[in-house]
Amino acid sequence: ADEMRIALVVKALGIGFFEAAAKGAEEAASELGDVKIIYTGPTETTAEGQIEVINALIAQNVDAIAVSANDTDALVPTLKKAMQRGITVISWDSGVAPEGRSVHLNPSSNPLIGNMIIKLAADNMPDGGDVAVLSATTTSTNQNIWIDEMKKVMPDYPGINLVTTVYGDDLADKSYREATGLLQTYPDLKAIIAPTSVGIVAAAQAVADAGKIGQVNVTGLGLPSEMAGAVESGASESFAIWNPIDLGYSAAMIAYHLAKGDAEATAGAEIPMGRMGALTLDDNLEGAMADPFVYDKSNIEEFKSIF
Amino acid sequence: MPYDTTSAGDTPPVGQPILALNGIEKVFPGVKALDGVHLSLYPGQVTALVGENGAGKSTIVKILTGIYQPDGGEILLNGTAITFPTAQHAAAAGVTAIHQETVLFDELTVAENIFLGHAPRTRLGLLDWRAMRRAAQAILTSIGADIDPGVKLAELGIASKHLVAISRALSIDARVVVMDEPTAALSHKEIHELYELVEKLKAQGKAILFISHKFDEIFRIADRYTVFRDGQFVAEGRIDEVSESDLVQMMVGRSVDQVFPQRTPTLGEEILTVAGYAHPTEFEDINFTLRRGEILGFYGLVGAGRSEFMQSLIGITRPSKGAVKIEGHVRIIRSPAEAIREGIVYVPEDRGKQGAITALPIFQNVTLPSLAQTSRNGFLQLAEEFDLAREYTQRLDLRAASLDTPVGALSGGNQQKVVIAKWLATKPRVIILDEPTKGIDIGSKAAVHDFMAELAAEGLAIIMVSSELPEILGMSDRVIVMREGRIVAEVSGDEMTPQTLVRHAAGIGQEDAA
Amino acid sequence: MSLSDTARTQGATPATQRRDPRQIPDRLTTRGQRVLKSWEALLLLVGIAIFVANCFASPYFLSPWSLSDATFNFTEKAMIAFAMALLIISGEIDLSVAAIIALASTAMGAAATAGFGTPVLVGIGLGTGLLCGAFNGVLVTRLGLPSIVVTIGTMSLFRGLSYIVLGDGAYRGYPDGFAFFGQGYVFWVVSFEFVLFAVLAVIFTVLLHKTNFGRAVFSVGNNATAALFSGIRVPRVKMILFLLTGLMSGVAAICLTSRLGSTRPSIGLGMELEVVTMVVLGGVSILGGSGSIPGIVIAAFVLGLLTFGLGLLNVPGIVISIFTGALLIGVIALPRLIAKGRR
Amino acid sequence: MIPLRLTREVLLAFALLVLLALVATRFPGFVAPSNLAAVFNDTSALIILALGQFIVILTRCIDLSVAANLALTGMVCALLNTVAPDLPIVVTLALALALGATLGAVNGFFVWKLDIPPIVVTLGTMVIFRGIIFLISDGQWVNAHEMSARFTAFPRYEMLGIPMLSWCAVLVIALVYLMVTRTSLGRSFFAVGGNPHAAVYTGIDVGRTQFLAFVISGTLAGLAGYLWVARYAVAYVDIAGGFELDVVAACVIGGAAISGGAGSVVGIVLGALFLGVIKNALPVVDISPFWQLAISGSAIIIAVALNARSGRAKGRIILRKAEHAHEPV
Ligand SMILES: Nc1ncnc2c1ncn2[C@@H]1O[C@H](COP(=O)(O)OP(=O)(O)OP(=O)(O)O)[C@@H](O)[C@H]1O
Ligand SMILES: Nc1ncnc2c1ncn2[C@@H]1O[C@H](COP(=O)(O)OP(=O)(O)OP(=O)(O)O)[C@@H](O)[C@H]1O
Ligand SMILES: [Mg+2]
Ligand SMILES: [Mg+2]
Repeated sequence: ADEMRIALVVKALGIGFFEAAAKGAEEAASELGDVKIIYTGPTETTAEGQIEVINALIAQNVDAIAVSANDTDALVPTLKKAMQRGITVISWDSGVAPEGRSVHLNPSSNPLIGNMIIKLAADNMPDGGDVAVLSATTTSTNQNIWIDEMKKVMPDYPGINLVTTVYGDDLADKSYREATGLLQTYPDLKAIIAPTSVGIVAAAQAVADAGKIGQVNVTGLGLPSEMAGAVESGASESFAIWNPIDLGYSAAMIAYHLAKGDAEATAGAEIPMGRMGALTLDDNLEGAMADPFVYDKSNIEEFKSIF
Repeated sequence: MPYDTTSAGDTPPVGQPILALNGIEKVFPGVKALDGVHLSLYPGQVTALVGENGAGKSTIVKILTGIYQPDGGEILLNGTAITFPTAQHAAAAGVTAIHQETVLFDELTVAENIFLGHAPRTRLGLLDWRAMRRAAQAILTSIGADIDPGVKLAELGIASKHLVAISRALSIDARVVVMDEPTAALSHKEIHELYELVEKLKAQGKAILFISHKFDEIFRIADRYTVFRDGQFVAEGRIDEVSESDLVQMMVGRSVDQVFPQRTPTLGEEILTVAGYAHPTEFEDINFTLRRGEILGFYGLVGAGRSEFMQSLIGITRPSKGAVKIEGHVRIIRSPAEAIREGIVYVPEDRGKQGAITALPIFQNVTLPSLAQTSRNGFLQLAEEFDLAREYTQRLDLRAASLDTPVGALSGGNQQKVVIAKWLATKPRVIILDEPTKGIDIGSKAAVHDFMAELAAEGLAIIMVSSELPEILGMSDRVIVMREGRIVAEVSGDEMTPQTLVRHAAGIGQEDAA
Repeated sequence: MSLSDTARTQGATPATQRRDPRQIPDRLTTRGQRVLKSWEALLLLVGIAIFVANCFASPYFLSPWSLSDATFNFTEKAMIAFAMALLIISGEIDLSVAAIIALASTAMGAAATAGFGTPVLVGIGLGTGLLCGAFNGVLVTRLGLPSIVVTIGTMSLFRGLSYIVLGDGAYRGYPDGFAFFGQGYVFWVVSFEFVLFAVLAVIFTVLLHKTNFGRAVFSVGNNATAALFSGIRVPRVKMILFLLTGLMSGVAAICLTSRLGSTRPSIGLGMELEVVTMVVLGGVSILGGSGSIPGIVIAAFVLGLLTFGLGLLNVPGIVISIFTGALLIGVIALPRLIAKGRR
Repeated sequence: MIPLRLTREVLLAFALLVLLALVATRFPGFVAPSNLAAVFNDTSALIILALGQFIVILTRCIDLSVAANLALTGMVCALLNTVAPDLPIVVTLALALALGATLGAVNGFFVWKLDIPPIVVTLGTMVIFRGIIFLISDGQWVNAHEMSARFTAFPRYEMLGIPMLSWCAVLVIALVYLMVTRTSLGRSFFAVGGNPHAAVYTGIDVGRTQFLAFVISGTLAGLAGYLWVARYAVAYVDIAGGFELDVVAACVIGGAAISGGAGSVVGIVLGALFLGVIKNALPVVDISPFWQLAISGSAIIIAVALNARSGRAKGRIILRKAEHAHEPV
């Protein structure tokens, strides 16, 4: 084929984070020249929906599929089928079990993220105190890993006490309700850590509505465009995220080089990612893109219009 | 109040009909229900509309009351053409009706059932519940109905519901009152009150259209008659100028023997014995026996609990105690399926709810209880189903376009024939017929009676529940009278007179019998 | 008024003709006429139109493997739809089917983790389905609760049980042989699931249209009281249908679990509405009493082809669902519009 | 007669109190008046939608598209706000009501004029409305900082210490109550659902009445759409996803007969509150989140079973002596 078709399969369409990633992938495509990006995904964040989408991509005989998975395992059989038909498969953001892909691109390293989210909370709690976690669904792979990593480094932050983990299912209203529940159940709560872009916005809104700005700090992982209001109001002192544009860009680059055959997916290999440098693969054929980046009052204005 | 007595001229006004229908046509898919019929109603006069089942009587009622739109012809009210796009338009023009089927709302109160659509309002335009209740109470009292307007309709029995329907018709200030088989669901006492009501309405100068299959009734209260046959106008005139047989001749196109079939019952061995049957709330202490070849009548006022008892006999409801013996063996029947297997079948009185499955074709209705007979290893055999259905429907002289026609498209009487055919086709040993000729025309009635006689002669045992005295007296070998859930009398032979039956049924002069 | 009025007679047939029993024909239409006028014929036309449109729209459509992959879009849903069609015809509905899948899948996952082999897993999948169906059936037939309400409740309950068992975990590690149900091919591109679908289509067609049981289903759906009086054991019929729907959900759970190779509590989320859509598009009256299995089969293909065809054009799923929704309303509105136009 | 008719509602109110008492034993703060007000506020959207759904269910229909209607109206309001941030709230509200009504009218039209079963129509429009949100928003979210302060402030604005969102619910409850009990349109909803056949004989246009029920349900969904989006300060394709089932559940818990023609406003409000309390209580009483779904499912089943018991029609009694023994308790 004269043109290489790379499919960027996301968890669900319409999520700001992934729209930004798609922009990055397009940027990579125009840099590479002979690449066409197919940006697609299911309507809801289900594995079944992604399988239907991937089946359609297999039928179109695309050259590469880069997927952010709704389920680590459920996509494996379908992605195996894709690989059997000669399609390069990588996962990014939210991973697929090793037998279902060649390479996985982590936005950052999990331990770094786990540490980052608790550090952001602790930095604003000089006297220590209670924190709670508001996660996405109980089945989200990456959220769970980050929370585990966070728990591992908790001893490094004496005086910080994790009281509970609740699940907002990545639904605005449920997350809001769960956050409100936290504020009631734990009147002494000092911070809510939400490592999900839906949850962090809802939690910030709940804190603002409960009149607890200044008392409870909301932090975690969010998008500058969605969090700008919360940072301005003071509901959130700071939060972190990697740059989704860079992530989409890198995923497209990796998929391109693997599909082209000028890079190989072996442990220790380095896969070029254009302006992002190179991805070093570990024994699981995974690699981390970059450190998460912290946003606060000083830089939010600059980024909120970008993603 | 619209029903207040106002004096009216004694001599029925001759001349202009208040309401005239000319050349009315109505076509349903596959049926021309009305083919250019003509009907005139005169103030202060009762016009009886007669015709066989399916002649189009109810259809013209529905056209008159804005439920159906005619496909042709004109309606003249006091000489001016008018249309009734909805029932409310007809009511506004002063046309009100008691329909053949009860069209009321179970979940609403009696008062609201009477006034829905034209309820009194407060000055703010909101419904005035208190005024509504008061007015409802007044109407109910005026027709002698002892019903609390505040109760939900669902709590009433069929007869009371019918009285509510009558009250509803009276709540509209009407010039024309239509009654489509109003006495079919009523008993003796209520029927007489209805006659009085008709007289009262007549005296108020209202035009009344009265539809009935009961000839004694027609000759008693009608001033004029109109005859339809197969959707066509046949004749009209003054009732005192025709005889009953003339009318039948016009209606059916032949003369019908009004006499019940002559038969000399040969009673066989006992087939059914019921001992000590009881139910916590509906009936108790029911004991009787039934022999082969016998027709046992069950008489009582509507609501006496006959249907309830029969239904528990076939396993619809559980009795609290008592036993059934079939040919001497004790049997416990827990469902109609078991009853059918034991050869006991029940032809229910509520045709629309319990009898027919109106959306399904005739042949499927007929074969439903006998599928075991027409099928092979649980697989349907259509040819055999058609054979069975054809055999029984033709024996009952069914009128239908085809056996594949949905039962709902048939007239009431023809639906009844399908329902009877359906249970006869199971080849039962005991057949219980609950009001078998309710709402069916004189010709078909004779056919059903003949057929019953034939079946009895073949050795079938028949129980016939009926509230119609002539039918009970004409058909039964023996009569059991029920009142308030108990057997109050068993009469046979010379004792079987109208007076005895009515006296037992109404409990006159024997208040402490039980 | 005079006697002469009486003489206004018309249209009376001669007396002699009336007595002989009338011969009633069995049917007025031939089988061919009925088939041509049927819902299925209309739906088939729509299906063919979509197929042709797909051929033109995407060069990838007409390949055996593509078409084979496309069948996975509907086979599992259709299996449930067959049983659901019977249930809806009988006047009930089961909205908990997708939740039954989750629970059955969870039970199989637990068993697989405990080291049981494929036959046991299949038994557990089917058994769980039956058990769930029985639970729904008892609530509906014994307690007399409306099924739409009961199954909205059990929909949360069954899936909730999977959440209690699995939490944020997942079951993997299914035995190798188990993959056959959802990923195996019987012959060339013909998958096991497709063969199962076809076999079930035949079984259900016979069951609904050729047996006494099927006739009972129709009569219960049209008038349950009259059916009861006619000797149909209505509660039993409904109970069997709930069991059947549970069983078919169990079958679908086996296929889907095998296809995904893993179980999470969110498996099959939202599938109940797709199944109901398929049933309704297949011409089953949602009010009960009428419908056919061939209609469901065609509807399954129509929906499968539509979503797959639009998927090949990379149309977002939510936009595809606009087409599905419009198709559902449009195809049902069409015959009524035609009927209105004729009048 | 009055106590008899209220059994269902009394039972439900009792269940609600028991539930609150149970929660209070684990977490006393839950029954503090301020928190109860917060729970009511949080349940307001559900109450508003449930009352609309109630009217539709009364007429023997069902509206599965309410949540999608809410989401679409909410998105349109949010988008409108981004282009015209200074639009007075009255105008936004009017637009929300009008758009909701229009979407409801679309449903009603198909039910009335083409006689398509309501569940089919609204199953279709449910996905179509969501699809339209995707098309008009291009799949993007509208976030808090893109909304004007005035837009998000309305539902939070407090009057007599109670937020506007709650006042809206109170107003809707009052209006629906008045309509259902004291207007002929309200009564015709009961008639149409109770016995559509008889309704025709009463001169009620069944289709038109059902159409109006959908319009009312749509209007309320539109209102809830604006309130929802303004309250959570976010709009996207999936907001209130699956909420239609909660709405239907609230109705049936509240005693609306799914076969039409029966139910009461008080019951529906209690039904919605019952669900609202469960939803709000589960997070605070520290029950594992994995148990929540199963618990709310069981609550629905139990409530419906109890409901059916208390509502079982009192049959006619023939035997004289049995009449008194069977007085309802
Ligand atoms: N809704 C309908 N659809 C199709 N056909 C109908 C419908 N209503 C009535 N018919 C047909 O119209 C004809 C007249 O029926 P109608 O009910 O007026 O008879 P009727 O004179 O009232 O009979 P009965 O004495 O049995 O009540 C019958 O052939 C009947 O089958
Ligand atoms: N309030 C009611 N609720 C439920 N069913 C009723 C009610 N009233 C009457 N029915 C049913 O309607 C039918 C006709 O009732 P009806 O008043 O004729 O009493 P019945 O018990 O049938 O007495 P009989 O046969 O002696 O006249 C019966 O099948 C009865 O079960
Ligand atoms: Mg009639
Ligand atoms: Mg009776």
